[in-house]
Amino acid sequence: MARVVVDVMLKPEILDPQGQAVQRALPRLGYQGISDVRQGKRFELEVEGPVDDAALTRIREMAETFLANTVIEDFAVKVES
Amino acid sequence: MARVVVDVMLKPEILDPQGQAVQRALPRLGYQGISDVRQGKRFELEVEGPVDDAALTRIREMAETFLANTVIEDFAVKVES
Amino acid sequence: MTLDTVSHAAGTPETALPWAELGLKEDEYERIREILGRRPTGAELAMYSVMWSEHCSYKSSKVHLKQFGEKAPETDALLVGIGENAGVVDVGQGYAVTFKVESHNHPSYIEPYQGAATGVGGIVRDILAMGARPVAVMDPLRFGAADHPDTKRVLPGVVAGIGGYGNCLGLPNIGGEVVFDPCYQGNPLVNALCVGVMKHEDIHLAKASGAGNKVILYGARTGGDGIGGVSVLASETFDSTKPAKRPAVQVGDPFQEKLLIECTLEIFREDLVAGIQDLGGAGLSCATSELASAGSGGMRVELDTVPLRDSSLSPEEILMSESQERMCAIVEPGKVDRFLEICEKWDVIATVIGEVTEGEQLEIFWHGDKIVDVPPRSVAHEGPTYHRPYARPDWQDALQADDAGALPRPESGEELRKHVLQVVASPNQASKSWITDQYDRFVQGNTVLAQPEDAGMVRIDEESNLGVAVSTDGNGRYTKLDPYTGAQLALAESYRNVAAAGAKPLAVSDCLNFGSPEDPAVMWQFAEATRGLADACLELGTPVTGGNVSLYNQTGETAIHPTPVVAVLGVIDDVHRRTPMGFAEDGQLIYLLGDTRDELGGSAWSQVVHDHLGGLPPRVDLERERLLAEILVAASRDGMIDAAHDLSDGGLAQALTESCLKGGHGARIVVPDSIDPFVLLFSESAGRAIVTVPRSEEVRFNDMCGARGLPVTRIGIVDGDGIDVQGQFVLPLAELREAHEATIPALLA
Amino acid sequence: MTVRIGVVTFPGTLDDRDTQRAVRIAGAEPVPLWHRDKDLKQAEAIVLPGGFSYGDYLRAGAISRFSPVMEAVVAAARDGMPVLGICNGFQLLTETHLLPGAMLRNNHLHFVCRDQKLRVENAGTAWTADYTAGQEISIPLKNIDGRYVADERTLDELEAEGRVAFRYAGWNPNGSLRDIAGIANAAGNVVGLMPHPEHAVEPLIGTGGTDGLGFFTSILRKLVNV
Ligand SMILES: Nc1ncnc2c1ncn2[C@@H]1O[C@H](COP(=O)(O)OP(=O)(O)O)[C@@H](O)[C@H]1O
Ligand SMILES: [Mg+2]
Repeated sequence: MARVVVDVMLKPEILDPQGQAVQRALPRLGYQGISDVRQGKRFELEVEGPVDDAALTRIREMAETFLANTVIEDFAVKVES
Repeated sequence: MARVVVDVMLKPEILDPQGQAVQRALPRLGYQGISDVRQGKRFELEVEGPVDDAALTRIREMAETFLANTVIEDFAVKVES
Repeated sequence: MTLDTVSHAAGTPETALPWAELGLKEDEYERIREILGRRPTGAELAMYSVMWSEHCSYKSSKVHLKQFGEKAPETDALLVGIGENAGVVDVGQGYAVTFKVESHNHPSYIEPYQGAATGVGGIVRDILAMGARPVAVMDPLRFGAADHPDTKRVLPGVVAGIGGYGNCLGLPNIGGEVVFDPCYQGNPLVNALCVGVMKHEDIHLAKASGAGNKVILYGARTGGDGIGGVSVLASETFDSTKPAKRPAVQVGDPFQEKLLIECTLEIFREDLVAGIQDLGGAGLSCATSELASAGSGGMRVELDTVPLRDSSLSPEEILMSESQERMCAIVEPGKVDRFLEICEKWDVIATVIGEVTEGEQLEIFWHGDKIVDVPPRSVAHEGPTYHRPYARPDWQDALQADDAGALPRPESGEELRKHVLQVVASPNQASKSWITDQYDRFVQGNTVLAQPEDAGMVRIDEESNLGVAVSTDGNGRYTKLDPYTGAQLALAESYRNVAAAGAKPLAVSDCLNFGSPEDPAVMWQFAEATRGLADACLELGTPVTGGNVSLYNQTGETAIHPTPVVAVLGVIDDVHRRTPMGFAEDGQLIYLLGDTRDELGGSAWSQVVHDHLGGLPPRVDLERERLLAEILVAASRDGMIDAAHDLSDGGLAQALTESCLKGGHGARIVVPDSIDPFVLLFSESAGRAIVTVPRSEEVRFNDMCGARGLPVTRIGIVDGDGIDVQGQFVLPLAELREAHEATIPALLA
Repeated sequence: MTVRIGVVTFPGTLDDRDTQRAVRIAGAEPVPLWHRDKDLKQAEAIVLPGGFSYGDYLRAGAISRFSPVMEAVVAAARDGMPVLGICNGFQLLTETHLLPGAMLRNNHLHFVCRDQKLRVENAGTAWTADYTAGQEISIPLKNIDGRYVADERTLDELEAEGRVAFRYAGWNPNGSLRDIAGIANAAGNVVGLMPHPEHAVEPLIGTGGTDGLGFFTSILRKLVNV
């Protein structure tokens, strides 16, 4: 069984209130030197069968139509060892 | 400027209804062969200055005390090129 | 990149600008050149194009909306009328209430969660800008067919967005509507209403006066949200290296808005602003030009001081950005420090971006260079006006001739029972608690009534128990059959709902959702509906205080049903006298108030049982509505009734079901000889309600109705654990409940 | 002398004014505390009210936990001051580890607002003395992150020590383990629960019941009797 990870992040030009809240809190907690924080989602999919090109194409399609709304989000698909 | 990614996932023994909802929806959308889905968070931190051991130690500490609640979540810290 | 300054524009008259891509017509562009005496700069073009859009200028609708002012009833209750961010109504004891409905239809189709969330955010800022503390929200919604796969995408997202934003602001959601119809498949309607409360002396207006006063922008940083259109200016004409695509959808930050609310209320308490305006559609273009236009002088703005989220934004984009959670205030110089201090307390970014001037022009500078120099009124208040052609569509006659009265009717008690179950279980008539349970209705601790009651009601004074009630209603099916009557029915129903709750109806806000104004048939529907609504408001004595128009709700050639949504605000002196809808006590008598006629055109029964839309909607009798409301309010004040429920779609069958299930008591109904049981149960005649009367009050109640000339019929008694229509059928409450409550979760959960 | 009960407001707190009203109705004096306050202004007990502090971004209570006022509250709680966390306040108490476990997204993933039945399991805490053990009360519930979780050992410990203060009755609205709606610390001075007693203190308003008033009268009686 292989694991495929889909990372979904808000597009850079879109406001990310969650990331901003984290970033604004960091100095108060004593952490300096982080100039930006973005918060997104990580999906770990356990894939039955081989993760070949066909499977990846389908997962990319699933990410594009379902896991992400590409009006406001970008996504990346990665195979984990 | 370097990017450090912190992935935060629910511990395996904790019920993840968001991941389950995704998994349940997949067959309806025509995707077969995904035996499990877990949904977590991904933080992208833009770090000013060098990402050396000291910086990573501090980020790990930040993840442990703040970005994740280790009662329920595991985390992983990665440097992105 | 060369900056297109005013002097540059004056020296380069031949430069072509992308006015057509920005949605301007050739004659509109010519008018801009005429107003300015030169070609506009890119920034000026950006401002005019967005402010002269249908959405901001009401160019197709304003010739019709005028009637709301022209036909406004005489009333002392209206403190601020149409034209401001929202109207303000005097509710007594020194209190004023402001309320308004707005639409966020299109964005909610593209990104349901964020589209709906930012819709709530926008209307809340409008209410806040009047000087009021927002105290409740409502959400009239329309979706495509309940079983259509895309409804499963749109509805849960919209509901989560409304809840996610409103719950996080701490605003109780006290009512709304959910209606399904295939006509909304590609055009869901997401309307949002907000109510706010203030003291009379706290009313604030959107105007910039007093030369030397500072212009302060506060709230979120400005980003590249919602400037899809204007990016053509940046990318094609002036600088081709920029990203051409900017998102048309904005992401809301309800936490930021909550801070903005508390911060602004504290600023009001210390009387620190001379004028204030929220930033909504058209962002800074709108706020600066409207403030300046309504004020006495001019305004000067240093655009490069605006705090940005994205440093690559061009001046045109900054002017057009629709980033959420921002406000603009006019502040006397001596009060600026305290203003900024309060913002700092609430972690709200605030920046002086300009000042009010002696002059008459709105001047905007970018790093010292003048890029805008316009008469503000020409941008904000003197946009184009269209007299669009309209014509009664040729299909209207055939539609009205297709009489629902001719449909086959149930012929036995058993069949009647089946139809009752079918109607109360249909998606439009079924319980919406799966949806409304996702909204906080208790926060602020003043909610007296909330969904599924006829109207939402909140207490506004803890000492005196003064309260206000609001209802929103609209019926696209009725309005399709007859737009003039349909709009009046929407008002009548909303008015009746408020009265059924025990409150005296005072004022109206509306959201007019229609198809394309370029289609003469749609324009006719719009003209008829506004005429109907204005006439009815005059007759009922309830002025329109403000509202919103949403056009172009159509897919290809097919428009949605014309859907005017009407909100009525009422006042109740003591919320202890409110009337709930649930039957609370066995033995109380059930009275039907008003006349029941054979009226089934556009009815729920015709839709559910026969999938039919045709004929005429129920008749409107506004004099009767007014009488009914007076009786409902008087009976509640004098303690003659314990429950009341308005009759509308689904008729008596639906009303009885809801009152029985809410109260957990059954009803024994005796069909009067004069009326057919089917008509009694399913007719949707307007001007009706059911009430329960304790036996001790029966004589007094009958005397009051008799003296005032309202027909009332005793139709039964609260009793048992089912609806027993004698001689026809018995329906156990458990079976009714299952039918009524299982539908929506089964479709959506 | 009136009893002073502190009610903390964080940016994003929503139910602070309701909580102050409930304290007043019970007969005590509400003392507003701001998240930047470093001292507790002679309050004798503290309520952390509901809402979405810092938007509940990251996790409910995760950011407000680091505010100056919480340093003071945590220290006072360790010294025995009565602290009640309602909803967001409960989430905050778990984030500060004054109470064990954690709160997660409801198992059905929706915000849920309803009248909820609870069984009072422990009527011996500072905040529950006016109830009787086993009593069923009905108060509003409204949250999206209300699913209580802890590991088995912690749960067993809570049960064994009688620290499960409230259980959902009739219906578990969010998948909380062992139907837990609220818990107490070992000393019984710190109590957290998800439902909102401050919304059930006046007839007519909200769900119309007054079952929540007992929280505020319990603490008042305890402090007066000290
Ligand atoms: N259907 C309508 N009925 C009554 N007034 C309306 C209607 N549509 C718009 N208005 C009024 O026209 C003015 C401008 O509306 P709008 O531009 O939507 O205001 P805002 O930008 O503050 O939301 C407001 O006073 C609004 O109340
Ligand atoms: Mg406005």
